[in-house]
Amino acid sequence: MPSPHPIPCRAEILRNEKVAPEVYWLELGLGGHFPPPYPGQFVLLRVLNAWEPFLLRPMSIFAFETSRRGSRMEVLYRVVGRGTRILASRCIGEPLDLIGPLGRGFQAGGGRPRILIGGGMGVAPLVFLASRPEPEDVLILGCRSTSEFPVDFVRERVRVPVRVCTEDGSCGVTGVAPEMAEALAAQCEWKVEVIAGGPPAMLAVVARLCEDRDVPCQVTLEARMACGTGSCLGCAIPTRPPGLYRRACTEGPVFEAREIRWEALP
Amino acid sequence: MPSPHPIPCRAEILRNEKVAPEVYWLELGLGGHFPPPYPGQFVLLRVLNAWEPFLLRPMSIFAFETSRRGSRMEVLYRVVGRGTRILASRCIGEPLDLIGPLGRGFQAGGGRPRILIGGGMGVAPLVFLASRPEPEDVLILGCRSTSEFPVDFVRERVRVPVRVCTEDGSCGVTGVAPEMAEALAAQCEWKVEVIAGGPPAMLAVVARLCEDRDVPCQVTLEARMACGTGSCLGCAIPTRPPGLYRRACTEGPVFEAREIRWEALP
Amino acid sequence: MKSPDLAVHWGPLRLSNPLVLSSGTHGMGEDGPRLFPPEILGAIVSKTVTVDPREGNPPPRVAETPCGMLNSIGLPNPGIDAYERDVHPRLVSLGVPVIVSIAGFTRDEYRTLAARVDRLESVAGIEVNVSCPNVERGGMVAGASPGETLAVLEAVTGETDRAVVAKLTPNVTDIVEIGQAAMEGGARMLSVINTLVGMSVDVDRRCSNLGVMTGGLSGPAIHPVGLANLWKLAKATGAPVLGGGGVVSAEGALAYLIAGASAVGIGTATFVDPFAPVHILEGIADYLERHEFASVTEVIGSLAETQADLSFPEEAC
Amino acid sequence: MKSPDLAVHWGPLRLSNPLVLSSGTHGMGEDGPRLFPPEILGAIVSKTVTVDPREGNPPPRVAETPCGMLNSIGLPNPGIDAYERDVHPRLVSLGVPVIVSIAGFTRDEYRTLAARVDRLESVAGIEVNVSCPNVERGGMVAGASPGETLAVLEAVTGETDRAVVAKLTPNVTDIVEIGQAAMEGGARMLSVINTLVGMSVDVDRRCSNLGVMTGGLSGPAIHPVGLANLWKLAKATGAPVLGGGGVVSAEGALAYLIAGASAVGIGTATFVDPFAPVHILEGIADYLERHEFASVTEVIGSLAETQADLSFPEEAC
Ligand SMILES: Cc1cc2nc3c(=O)[nH]c(=O)nc-3n(C[C@H](O)[C@H](O)[C@H](O)COP(=O)(O)OP(=O)(O)OC[C@H]3O[C@@H](n4cnc5c(N)ncnc54)[C@H](O)[C@@H]3O)c2cc1C
Ligand SMILES: Cc1cc2nc3c(=O)[nH]c(=O)nc-3n(C[C@H](O)[C@H](O)[C@H](O)COP(=O)(O)OP(=O)(O)OC[C@H]3O[C@@H](n4cnc5c(N)ncnc54)[C@H](O)[C@@H]3O)c2cc1C
Ligand SMILES: Cc1cc2nc3c(=O)[nH]c(=O)nc-3n(C[C@H](O)[C@H](O)[C@H](O)COP(=O)(O)O)c2cc1C
Ligand SMILES: Cc1cc2nc3c(=O)[nH]c(=O)nc-3n(C[C@H](O)[C@H](O)[C@H](O)COP(=O)(O)O)c2cc1C
Ligand code: FES
Ligand code: FES
Repeated sequence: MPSPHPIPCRAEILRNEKVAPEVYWLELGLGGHFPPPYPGQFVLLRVLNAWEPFLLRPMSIFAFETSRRGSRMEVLYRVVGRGTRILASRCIGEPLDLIGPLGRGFQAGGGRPRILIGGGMGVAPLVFLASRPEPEDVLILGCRSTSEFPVDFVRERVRVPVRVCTEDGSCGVTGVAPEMAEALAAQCEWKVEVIAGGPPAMLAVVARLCEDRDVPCQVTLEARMACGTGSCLGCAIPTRPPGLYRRACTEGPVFEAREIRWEALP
Repeated sequence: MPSPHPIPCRAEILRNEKVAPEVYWLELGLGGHFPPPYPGQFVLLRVLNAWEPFLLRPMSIFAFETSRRGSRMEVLYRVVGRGTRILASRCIGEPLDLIGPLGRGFQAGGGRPRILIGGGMGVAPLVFLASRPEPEDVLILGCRSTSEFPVDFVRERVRVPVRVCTEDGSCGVTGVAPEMAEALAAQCEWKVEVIAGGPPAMLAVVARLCEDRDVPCQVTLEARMACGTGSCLGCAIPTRPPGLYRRACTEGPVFEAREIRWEALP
Repeated sequence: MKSPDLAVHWGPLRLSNPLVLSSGTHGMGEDGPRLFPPEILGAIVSKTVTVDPREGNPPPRVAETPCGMLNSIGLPNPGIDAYERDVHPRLVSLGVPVIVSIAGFTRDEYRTLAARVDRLESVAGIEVNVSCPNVERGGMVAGASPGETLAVLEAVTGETDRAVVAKLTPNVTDIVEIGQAAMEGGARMLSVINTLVGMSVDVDRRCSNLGVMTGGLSGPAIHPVGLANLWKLAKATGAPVLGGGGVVSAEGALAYLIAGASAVGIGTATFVDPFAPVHILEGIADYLERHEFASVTEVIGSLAETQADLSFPEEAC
Repeated sequence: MKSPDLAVHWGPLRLSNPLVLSSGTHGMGEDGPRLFPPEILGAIVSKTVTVDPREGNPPPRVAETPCGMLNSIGLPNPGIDAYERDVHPRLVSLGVPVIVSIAGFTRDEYRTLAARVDRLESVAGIEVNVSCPNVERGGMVAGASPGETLAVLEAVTGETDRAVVAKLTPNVTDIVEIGQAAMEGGARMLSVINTLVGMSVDVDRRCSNLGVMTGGLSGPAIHPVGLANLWKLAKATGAPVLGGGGVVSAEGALAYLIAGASAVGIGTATFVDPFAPVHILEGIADYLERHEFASVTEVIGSLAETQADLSFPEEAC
C-alpha cells in the first residue's frame, strides 16, 4: 500500500468546535487536489500563518471525505500547549496551511477479527480506520473520565461496536483499555489482531500482551517532529535491535508493536 | 505642559478602513483610563498579538475623543512594510495592544498666526492639532498626488482653512508644500509660527526658510524605535551641537527645527 | 498556603526576588522603567557608564529581526562625573538594589571607574561590562580573551571591596574559560549573556538597517543561546551566575533558574511588553505554588541531566 | 525584457542559481526533498557522512524555539560504505550538483573519507563539517581551533583534487581566523553558518526538551548571526563563501548575497514551508527585474558600507 505523495495545501476552517473541556473538533475544506489519505496517516498543521509558533503540529486524520465540492478532513485535538491553544482560537472561514497526507498508515491484516484500542486522543486515527470497518471490528475506547474526553461524540462517529471503559467509572466499565482488550481477546482465544493508539505506557502494556500470545499488533506512536517528511531525522523512534531508530513520520507513525524498544521511548 | 504618564492598554478595533490605495484609517476604542494625549504625541501599536513582528510600531495620534463610554483614538497610516501590512489585515472587533500616549507634543506658541505644513502622512499629527485650532491657523497639505493620498478625507477632518498642493496638480496648486508656505508666510511678512510634519527632506527646507527669517518652527520627526519610552536610547535624533543626540520618543518627536542637524539624519 | 518565598542569594547579594533589570534597557534613570513599579524588581543594573561622556552611534540604532532586535546604541552615557551627580541618585531613589555597570577602553579606565563607584553610596554591586574594545590591544574586546578578562577584573577588584559581577559576552569559543578567568580575577558573580553579534540588511537600499554595519541581537530569538551558556557556565564554574537573554515570560525565566541561574536578567522584553516584569514575577509565584515549592531557591539548578549528554556536539548534527 | 541570469560561481563551481540545500535537512536521499522539484536547486549538500554508521542521539531530537528550532539529531548516517552504495546514487539522480559532506573523529578519518569520496562519480565538491569533536584532542570541535581546522583541511585536500568547502561553526570568538586557516589548509570555498549551540527546558518536568542537554539552533532566529558572520568572513578573507542560516524568504537570501555571499544555503525553512526554495528563487528573480539587474552576480557584495562602522563593538551597547 504505497503512501500517497504529500502536498502542501491551504485549507479553510469549516468548523472548530469544543466537544469536551479541552478537546476540539476541527473540520477543514481542502479543495479538490488533496490526495486521499489512508487511516493512520497524519497531517502537519501550521496553527498560525506566521513564523511563530515556528514548527507545524502533527495531527492524525480523524475523518476524510471526498465529494464533488472538494475534500473535507476532520481532526480531533486536545489543547495541551501553546500551539494547540492558538489553534483552538482560530475562526471559521480562516485559512490554515497544512502538509499531508503523511506517514505510513495501518497495514491490512490477516483477516482475523480486529480489536481497535484507543486511549484518549489516541483513538483519533482509529476512528478514521473504523469508518472503513472490516466485518468483525470492535473498538475499545478508554479514557480517564467523560469529563475529560468526548466519549459520546466519538461513539457516534464510528460504525463498529464500541466498548467504553473509564478510570473513574463515569461511562462504561470502570477500568483501563488493556484490561478490557485482554478480556475481549480471551473470548476469541486470542485469534485476533490488535491495533492500538494512545499513551506510550498503555501501548507498551498492549504490546506486551500481544507479544506474549503471538498476536499481531500495530501501534501508532507520537514523536516530536520538525519536517514530517523524513528530511530532518528528528522524529526518532527507538526500534529493535538496540541502537537503531526509525522515523515516526515516514516509517511510522504506525509500527509493528514488536519492533519498538518501549523502554527507550522518551 | 507635562506629558501625561503613558500606559499599556488593550484597545478594540472599531474601524480599519482604506481611505486611499495604501492608506488606512484606524479607529480604536480605549476604555476609560487612557490619559488624554496632546497633539503631536504618538502611540506604539502591537500589530499582532504575538512576538512576531517583534517591535511595536509608532503612529501619531490623528484624533482623540473622550465620551462617557470611554475614549476613542484615530490613527491614519500608510502601508509601507510588513508591520503596517499586517495591521491593515486586522478586523473590526479584534483587540490591539498599544502603549501611549508617548512623547512630547507641540508646544504652545507665542500668539502669532500659525502655518501648519503637512507633507503626506506627516499631516496626521497636525490634523489632531488642528482639531483644537487657534484663531489664525492655516493648514497646508502637500502630497504627490490625490491618487496616493486621501486629500479630501483629511480636508474634511479639520476645522481650519486648508490649502492643498500636489506635485502632479491633481488637486489644488501644482507644487510643493514649502513653496506654498513661503508664499503664505511672505503675505504676513513672516510674522508667523510654523509647525511642520513630513519627510525629512521637506522639513529641512522648511526649517531653513524659517531659520533664515528667524521664524519659530517646530517639526515632528520620525525615527526607528524599540521602546518608545526613553529606555533603549534607540531613536536618536542628531541635534546641535554635533555629537549630541536626543530621543525622538521622549525629547521629541516634536523638536525646535533649529536644534536639528539635518545633514546627519539617516 | 503561604505564598512562596521569592528571595534569592546571588553571590553576596540578597535580592527580594530573582528578577534583575538589565543594563541599557531603562535609559539613564531619567525616565526609569516608567510603566511598571520599579520596586518590584530584585535589582537594577545601570546603563554602562564610561569615564568620559559618549554620544553613541549614528542612527538608525535599532532594527527588528525575527523574534528579536538588533541594537547599535554605541554606549551613549554622560560619563562617570554626571553619573555620580545625576544618574545614580535617580536610580537609588527607585528603591531597589542598584548595580553599577562600568566599561573602560583601557585597564586604567576600569581602575578609575571602580575607584569612583567604590566611593558612591547605595551601590549593591559593580557589573564589569567586558564587551568593550581594549584600545591598547588592537581594539579586541576584553571579554574575548581569558587573559584580558583576568586583567580587567584584577584592575577592578584591586580598587573596591564591593561585590563585582563580570558580564560575559557569548561571542566566544568557550565561555567557561572566560568565566573562570573572571572569577580568578576576583569577580564574585557572573552574568550571561550580553548580545550576540548580528546584522540586518535593507535589500532594496542595499545597506545596513543600522547606522553602522553590525549590532547586538537580543530578545526571544537568543533565549536558547543564553540558556546553553548559563547552564555550561554555572555547571562548570560553580559560580553564582545571573542568566538572561530573551526572557519574555515566566517560563523563560524559570528555564534559567532551573538550569542553575541564581538570578534572571530581563531587558528587551520590557520594550515590547512594559508589564513583562510584573507578569513574570506573578508567573514564577504561580509556578512555585502549583509545583508546591516553598521557595524559588528550591528550583534553582533542579534540572535533570541526561547521561546521554554530548554523545555528539550540538552544532555538527 | 530578458529574465535575469541566476547563475553564480562559487569558487570553481558554476551553479545554475545560488540556492543550495543544506546538509542534514533532506534526509539521506531516500525521500529527498519530496515536496518541490529538486532540479530547481543550484546544488545539494548530502547529510554529513562518517566512516562508520551512526544511529544518532536518543529522542526527542527537535524542540521548537522562538522563530527557530533546536536539533540534537546526532549525525545518524549509514557510514561511507552505504553512502557510496545507496545514498550517493539517489542524490545524483536528483539532477543537481551534489556536494558530499564529511565528518571525522580523527584526522585520519577525514583522510579516509576524502579518499573515498574522491573515487565517487558525480561529485561537485566535498564539504568538510568541522563541527565534529576530535577524539584525539580531548573532544574539542575541530572548527573551534584554527590549528586543528588547518590540519583537517590539509588532511582532506591531501587526498583529493575536488573542490573542498569548509563549513564553519559560528560558536567561535573569531570566525575570520578559522576561515583563513581553512583556506590555508587548501579549502577552495567556505560555508557559514552551522547551528548555534542552544538549549531548551521543559519547566514543568525540569528537564531538557531534547534527549540530550543541548542542541543546534537554526531557523529565522539566527539569520542576523549568520549574516554578520558571512559579511565579516567574505570581507576579511576574500574567499568565495556560501552564506546561510535562517533563510526563509527571498529577502533573507538576498541579504546574504548583498553582504557578499557567492551562494545561499537553505535548510530549516523547508521543514515549515516545503515550497520555500521555489518562492525564494521566484522572489530573487522578481527582485532582480524590479531593480533592473541583468544577473544575480551584480548584486553579490553590493552592500554599502558606512564609514561609521565599529565606533563601538556590537555587543557592548
Ligand atoms: C503522528 C502524530 C499524530 C498526532 N495526532 C494527534 C491527534 O490526533 N490529536 C491530538 O490532540 N494530538 C495529536 N498529536 C499530538 C500533537 O501533535 C501535540 O499535542 C501537539 O503538537 C502539541 O502542540 P502544542 O504547541 O499545543 O504543545 P507544546 O507546547 O509544543 O507541548 C505541550 C506538550 O505536548 C507534547 N507534544 C508536543 N509536540 C508533540 C508531538 N509532536 N508529539 C507528541 N507530543 C507532543 C509535549 O510533550 C508537551 O508536553 C499527534 C502527534 C503525532 C506525532
Ligand atoms: C513618532 C512617529 C510617528 C509616526 N506616525 C505615523 C503616522 O501617523 N502614520 C504613518 O503611516 N506612519 C507613521 N510613522 C511611521 C511608521 O511608524 C512606520 O511607517 C512603520 O513603523 C513601518 O512599519 P512596517 O513594519 O510597515 O515597515 P518596515 O518593514 O519596518 O519598514 C518599511 C519602511 O518603513 C520605514 N520605517 C520603519 N519603521 C519606521 C519608524 N519607526 N519611523 C520611520 N520610518 C520607519 C523604514 O525606513 C522602511 O523603509 C511614525 C513614526 C514615528 C517614529
Ligand atoms: C538597547 C540595548 C542597550 C543595551 N545596553 C547595554 C549596556 O549599556 N551595557 C550592557 O552591559 N548591556 C547592554 N545591553 C545588553 C542587555 O543588558 C542584555 O544583556 C541583552 O539585551 C540580552 O538580554 P535581553 O534579551 O533580555 O535584552 C543592551 C541591550 C539593548 C537591547
Ligand atoms: C535537523 C538538522 C540537521 C542538520 N544536520 C547537519 C549535518 O548533518 N551536517 C551539517 O553540516 N549541518 C547540519 N545541519 C545544519 C544545517 O545544514 C544549516 O547549516 C543550519 O541549520 C543553518 O541553516 P538553516 O537555518 O537554513 O537551517 C543540520 C540542521 C538541522 C536543522
Ligand atoms: S519529522 Fe523530520 S524526519 Fe520525521
Ligand atoms: S525608542 Fe527607545 S529611547 Fe526612544
